[in-house]
Amino acid sequence: MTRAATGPVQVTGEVLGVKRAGAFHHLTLVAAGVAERFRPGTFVALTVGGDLSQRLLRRTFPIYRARPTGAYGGTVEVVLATGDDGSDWLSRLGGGARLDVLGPLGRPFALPKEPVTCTLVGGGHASAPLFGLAERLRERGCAVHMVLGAATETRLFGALEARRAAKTVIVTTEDGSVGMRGSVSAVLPDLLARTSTDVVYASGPHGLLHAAAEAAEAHGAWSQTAVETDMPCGTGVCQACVLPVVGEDGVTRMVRACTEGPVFRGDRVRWRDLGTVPSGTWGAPPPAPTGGPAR
Amino acid sequence: MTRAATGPVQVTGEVLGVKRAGAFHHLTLVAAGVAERFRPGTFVALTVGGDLSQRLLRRTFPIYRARPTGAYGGTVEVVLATGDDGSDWLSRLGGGARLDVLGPLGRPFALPKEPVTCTLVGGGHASAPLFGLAERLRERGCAVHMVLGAATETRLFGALEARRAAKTVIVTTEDGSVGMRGSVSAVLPDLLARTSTDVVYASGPHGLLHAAAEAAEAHGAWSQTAVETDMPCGTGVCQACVLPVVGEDGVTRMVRACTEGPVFRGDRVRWRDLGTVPSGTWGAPPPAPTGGPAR
Amino acid sequence: MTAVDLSTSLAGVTLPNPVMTAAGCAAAGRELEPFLDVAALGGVVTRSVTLDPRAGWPPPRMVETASGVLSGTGLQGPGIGGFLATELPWLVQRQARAVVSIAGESLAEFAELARRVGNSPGVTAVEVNLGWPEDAATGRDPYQASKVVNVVRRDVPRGIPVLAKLAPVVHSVVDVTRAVVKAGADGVVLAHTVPGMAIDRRTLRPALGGVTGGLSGPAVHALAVRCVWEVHQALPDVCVVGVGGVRTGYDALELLLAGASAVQVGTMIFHDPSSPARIVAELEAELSQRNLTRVADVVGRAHRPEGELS
Amino acid sequence: MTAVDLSTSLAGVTLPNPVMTAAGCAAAGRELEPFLDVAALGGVVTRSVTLDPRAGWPPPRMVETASGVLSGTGLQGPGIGGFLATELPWLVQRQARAVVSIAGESLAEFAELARRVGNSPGVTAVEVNLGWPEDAATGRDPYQASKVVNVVRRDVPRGIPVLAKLAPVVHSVVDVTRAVVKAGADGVVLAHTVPGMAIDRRTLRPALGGVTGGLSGPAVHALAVRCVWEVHQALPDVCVVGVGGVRTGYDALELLLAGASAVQVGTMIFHDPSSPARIVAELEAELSQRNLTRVADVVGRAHRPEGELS
Ligand SMILES: Cc1cc2nc3c(=O)[nH]c(=O)nc-3n(C[C@H](O)[C@H](O)[C@H](O)COP(=O)(O)OP(=O)(O)OC[C@H]3O[C@@H](n4cnc5c(N)ncnc54)[C@H](O)[C@@H]3O)c2cc1C
Ligand SMILES: Cc1cc2nc3c(=O)[nH]c(=O)nc-3n(C[C@H](O)[C@H](O)[C@H](O)COP(=O)(O)OP(=O)(O)OC[C@H]3O[C@@H](n4cnc5c(N)ncnc54)[C@H](O)[C@@H]3O)c2cc1C
Ligand SMILES: Cc1cc2nc3c(=O)[nH]c(=O)nc-3n(C[C@H](O)[C@H](O)[C@H](O)COP(=O)(O)O)c2cc1C
Ligand SMILES: Cc1cc2nc3c(=O)[nH]c(=O)nc-3n(C[C@H](O)[C@H](O)[C@H](O)COP(=O)(O)O)c2cc1C
Ligand code: FES
Ligand code: FES
Repeated sequence: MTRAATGPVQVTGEVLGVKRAGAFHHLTLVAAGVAERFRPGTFVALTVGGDLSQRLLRRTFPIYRARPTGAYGGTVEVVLATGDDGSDWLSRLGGGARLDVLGPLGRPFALPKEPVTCTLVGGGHASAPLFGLAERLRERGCAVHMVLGAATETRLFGALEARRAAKTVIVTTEDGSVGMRGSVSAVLPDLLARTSTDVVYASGPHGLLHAAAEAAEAHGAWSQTAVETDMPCGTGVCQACVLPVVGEDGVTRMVRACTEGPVFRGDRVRWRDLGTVPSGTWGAPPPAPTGGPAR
Repeated sequence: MTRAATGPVQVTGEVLGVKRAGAFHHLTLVAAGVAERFRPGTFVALTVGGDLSQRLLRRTFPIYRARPTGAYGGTVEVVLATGDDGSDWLSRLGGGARLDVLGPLGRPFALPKEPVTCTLVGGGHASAPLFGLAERLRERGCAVHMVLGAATETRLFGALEARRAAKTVIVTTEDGSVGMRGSVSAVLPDLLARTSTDVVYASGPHGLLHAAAEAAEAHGAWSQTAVETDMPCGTGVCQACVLPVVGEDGVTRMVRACTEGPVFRGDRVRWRDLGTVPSGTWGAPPPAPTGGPAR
Repeated sequence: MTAVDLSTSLAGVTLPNPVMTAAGCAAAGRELEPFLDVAALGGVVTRSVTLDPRAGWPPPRMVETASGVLSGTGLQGPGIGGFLATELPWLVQRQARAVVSIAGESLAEFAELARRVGNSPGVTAVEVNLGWPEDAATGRDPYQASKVVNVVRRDVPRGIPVLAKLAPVVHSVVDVTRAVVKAGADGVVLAHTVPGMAIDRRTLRPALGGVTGGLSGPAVHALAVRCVWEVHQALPDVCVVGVGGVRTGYDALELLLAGASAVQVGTMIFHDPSSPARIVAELEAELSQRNLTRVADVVGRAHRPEGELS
Repeated sequence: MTAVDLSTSLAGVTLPNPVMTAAGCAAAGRELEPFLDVAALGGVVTRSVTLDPRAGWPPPRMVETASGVLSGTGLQGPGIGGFLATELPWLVQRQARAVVSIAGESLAEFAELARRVGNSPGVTAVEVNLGWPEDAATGRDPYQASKVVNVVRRDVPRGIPVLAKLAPVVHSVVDVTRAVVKAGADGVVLAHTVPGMAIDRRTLRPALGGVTGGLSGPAVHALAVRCVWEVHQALPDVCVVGVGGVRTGYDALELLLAGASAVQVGTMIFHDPSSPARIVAELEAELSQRNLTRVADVVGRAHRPEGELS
């Protein structure tokens, strides 16, 4: 049901197809209205398990590509990792399968008004949302450089596409199976300096985001980080996706990754305190957990 | 896992196909070992809902056909009615889908040793198990007559096949859309007399079974009735499928339809007392239900 | 299709239909705006409002279970000040029927919350969260529960019902209901989540930041039906709101048949943010196809002998 | 794969592995013969045996719920005479470890059941069903529960553990455990089903012949984990058997980590009669892939600070 012309819609999506992409799966859905509203960094929340599913929580995925029109109507594409039962179920779907789609959800990457120089940093399949971002940046005349990291070659996503999307592409793998051996943090400071990067955009595991934010800070660039975290509802009602973020007033608040994020300014997120409620947080400390459900 | 050469097996079945048959669906499964053990009146218990299913109870179906060999290996066929979420899910399966199959379960129809005259009475899609039965009876030289009843034409199953399977075929529908208007009980007494039936076999709703058992009794024939009832486990462990049946000793016991049945002598089942524990039943009365779960 | 009158009475206040959101599962309603019209629901129950702002428990705050979730958020929220300044006015402006859930840590806190909520315009009812804090066992112990209800009822104007929300895991939900009604509650909400726990596959330690949490969702629906049934059986004149695992119109109907005058939808909102609106439509269809014309006629109907119509 | 020692101690009796069937969910074991080897399980808990034969409640006795079932069978069974004449000898002959569940309606009945079971050869343990009858609330009330355990323990030979099976829906499962252990129980089984109810779509009346029933299956697993956790936390020396919603090897491991020395599989047997054997294999794999070599090392491990190994 759609009530606003902007903001998310809830529609029945139809699977166009699922393709393997290295260790990942690439799912294309027909979902009316989502692509039109898409901005890079936003995500979709998909139901899993089918009609008789015992899995109530949606799985959320940043949008990889969005095409408002096409032979089948508007489509959105996402990249799935396996290992979670819901994502595994999605990866086995055949064309024509239907699921409930919410999206686009969340705050997108903030785009620069000027044609500045940008470095995009992605980890594993979480690099997916960076390609749509690169396109929009290039449309605005920005110079785009890209760093893609992964544990090993099969867990790298979009390395080929990156060559089209970016001027410079650096690939790192922890096992050295392709590109440079090591993590993205080893190459970032040098790249930012070399390219005179103004804005760093990052999407990936927390460690990568933290490293990207620190490298940006050290270099004097802005950073925008898309935080990966469990999002039980994706719509802001459950309060389970919170992380400590420092506001303009200098006060730390537990904010929702799904609605206040998933994209945050990298210098605002208290990376070292993820998974905790740091003391001094607005409204903290609650009475210590007592072993009883508290609400 | 199979431990005994007779008795049921538990195997992963693969769907060969689902076809519509009037208001019903006809499901064919490849299920190694089930067909070899099949005897008419036995049933299979199928898991429903897929990998992430919230539906724990199997759905049980009498076996319609069993082919120990074939292009794909042994197959079993069942007929599904819609309306239950699990059966509906089964009816939507495509070829290649896999499910866990238990079978053949339950006691089959008892077969006569002599080449006697038999009348087979089926209601709706519950007539399914009668066709395999007719075949075995004819192999033994029995004369086979058939009565098929249903509410309306689309809820009749196997009327065409019946012409091959039986000498006499009478079809009744409650709305008169095909065959005689009315219920099978109206035609049975006359048919039994006319054909000098020795054994009545019946499969269908309780009312039909009751009528068949009474007509047989009045005519002086034996009857064998396949009782349709919810079977949460199908294997005899849950005690939820019980009905009051009179034993050889004249004592009524609550017996399990899945293991002591589903086929019972029609004169042994206390049709009027289904859904109750009649007073005088072995072990009755329990303390009156108190509103608390009792076990 | 038979036309259906969906209106119901919540302890004297008429609601256009019996489907509300459940406390803590719809924030303060605003997040649902893209997916449904909050004014078209029977009511919107806010997350439990505390006196002071609260940051809540550390994450993880929710794990998925079979047909349910286990959660412990620690009542994160802006406190009564923030709530009255922004969240309540939004609901009122949208013409939603706002049911304000309050959670205090002491009788004095409950009294102050009651006073401040009671003095605010546009409040349809007050729901007293007695399932928290667990250690004070207020929702389990008839005496504690009645003391809280007593102070709240005193400070909320007549005409605004006070509903006591109870824990389901008690000796006798009937005894607690009797006590809170005697203390002035205009109705009870049955029931809160069931205490549960899960262990993380990786750390092999409690999966939730708060160690134990509350189990909710369709998994526990049968438990909610039983609580409503027991209370309506023993105390047929008490207004009961049923909550727990409502996913479909039939689930809502089941609670009404067991004796609830209204129902709440919680966990299913996470699955489907438009579900409360869908459930209103499905409930209407369930009644219509059975030729039942009024919600009022089905409340408690499962207690009547089969075939008996009213 | 690391080799794993699956053996465990059930209040002093060694079992080859910690996976048993749950009372009332495997009849007396024989029906599972086509699907698994009963001797390869940790133990087989029989349905609760009563003194006299019982016909049980009228059907319907079971309804499906989301990821669970609601059931009330009314303890149908042949009575202790029939049980000792045919069912127990079959288990003994098959070399299964027979855990006999008993359910009496009075202290005298419990005593007689204990005496007759205790005098029979081949009994590995006795499980006292205190979740029934509900109206006597024996499984909920520490005093009632301890009286029952007391008479049973008196009549069962030393060396045969007496396990008290408790209801989960109580103020404090710890208090009840403390009471039954003081009364002589060698361990507790946590927990019985959760009282619930469903209403039939057609009749709009209670769906079960017994009106209310017990909710079981994966839906309630988190509740069982929490009960085990609480008791092990408060009483780390008490032998606990965990039961509720075990479907996979990881579910079994979760109960062990929370503090159980053994686990039982109930409702999942209806879904999959070979599941107890599958769960033994899966548990072994769960341990092996984490380089955990002994079941004994994981019992209660979730209580230890992260990273601490023993
Ligand atoms: C900005 C962003 C980027 C992301 N990038 C991607 C991506 O491109 N592709 C991708 O596959 N995933 C991505 N994720 C993660 C994705 O949303 C799911 O969290 C992920 O699919 C869950 O699987 P996992 O392998 O991460 O394992 P986990 O998150 O560890 O999941 C394991 C278990 O967690 C539970 N679980 C899973 N999802 C949820 C949930 N939403 N809420 C509560 N519990 C849950 C389940 O019980 C599951 O069994 C991203 C999330 C966000 C918001
Ligand atoms: C001998 C015999 C003959 C039968 N004939 C056929 C046949 O040929 N084809 C056919 O489709 N069905 C047949 N059945 C019935 C079949 O086994 C299922 O019971 C049936 O598919 C369930 O759907 P229903 O339409 O009968 O509705 P119901 O039985 O009324 O089912 C409605 C609800 O009951 C519950 N339910 C369903 N199955 C079970 C169960 N096993 N235990 C507990 N609760 C349950 C579910 O919650 C479901 O939503 C037969 C059963 C037996 C044993
Ligand atoms: C994430 C979450 C937060 C909740 N917060 C509150 C709360 O603040 N106050 C309250 O009284 N109940 C709270 N509840 C309980 C729900 O209102 C409801 O009683 C329970 O979830 C059962 O209903 P359901 O199965 O429809 O979710 C919360 C439940 C969940 C899952
Ligand atoms: C049909 C059924 C019958 C049961 N019978 C008994 C019983 O006779 N005695 C008993 O102590 N528990 C009985 N129980 C409870 C189970 O042993 C077990 O405690 C409960 O079902 C939770 O475990 P599960 O989720 O694995 O089923 C029964 C449960 C079911 C579903
Ligand atoms: S995922 Fe529910 S509030 Fe963010
Ligand atoms: S279906 Fe379980 S005993 Fe018959």
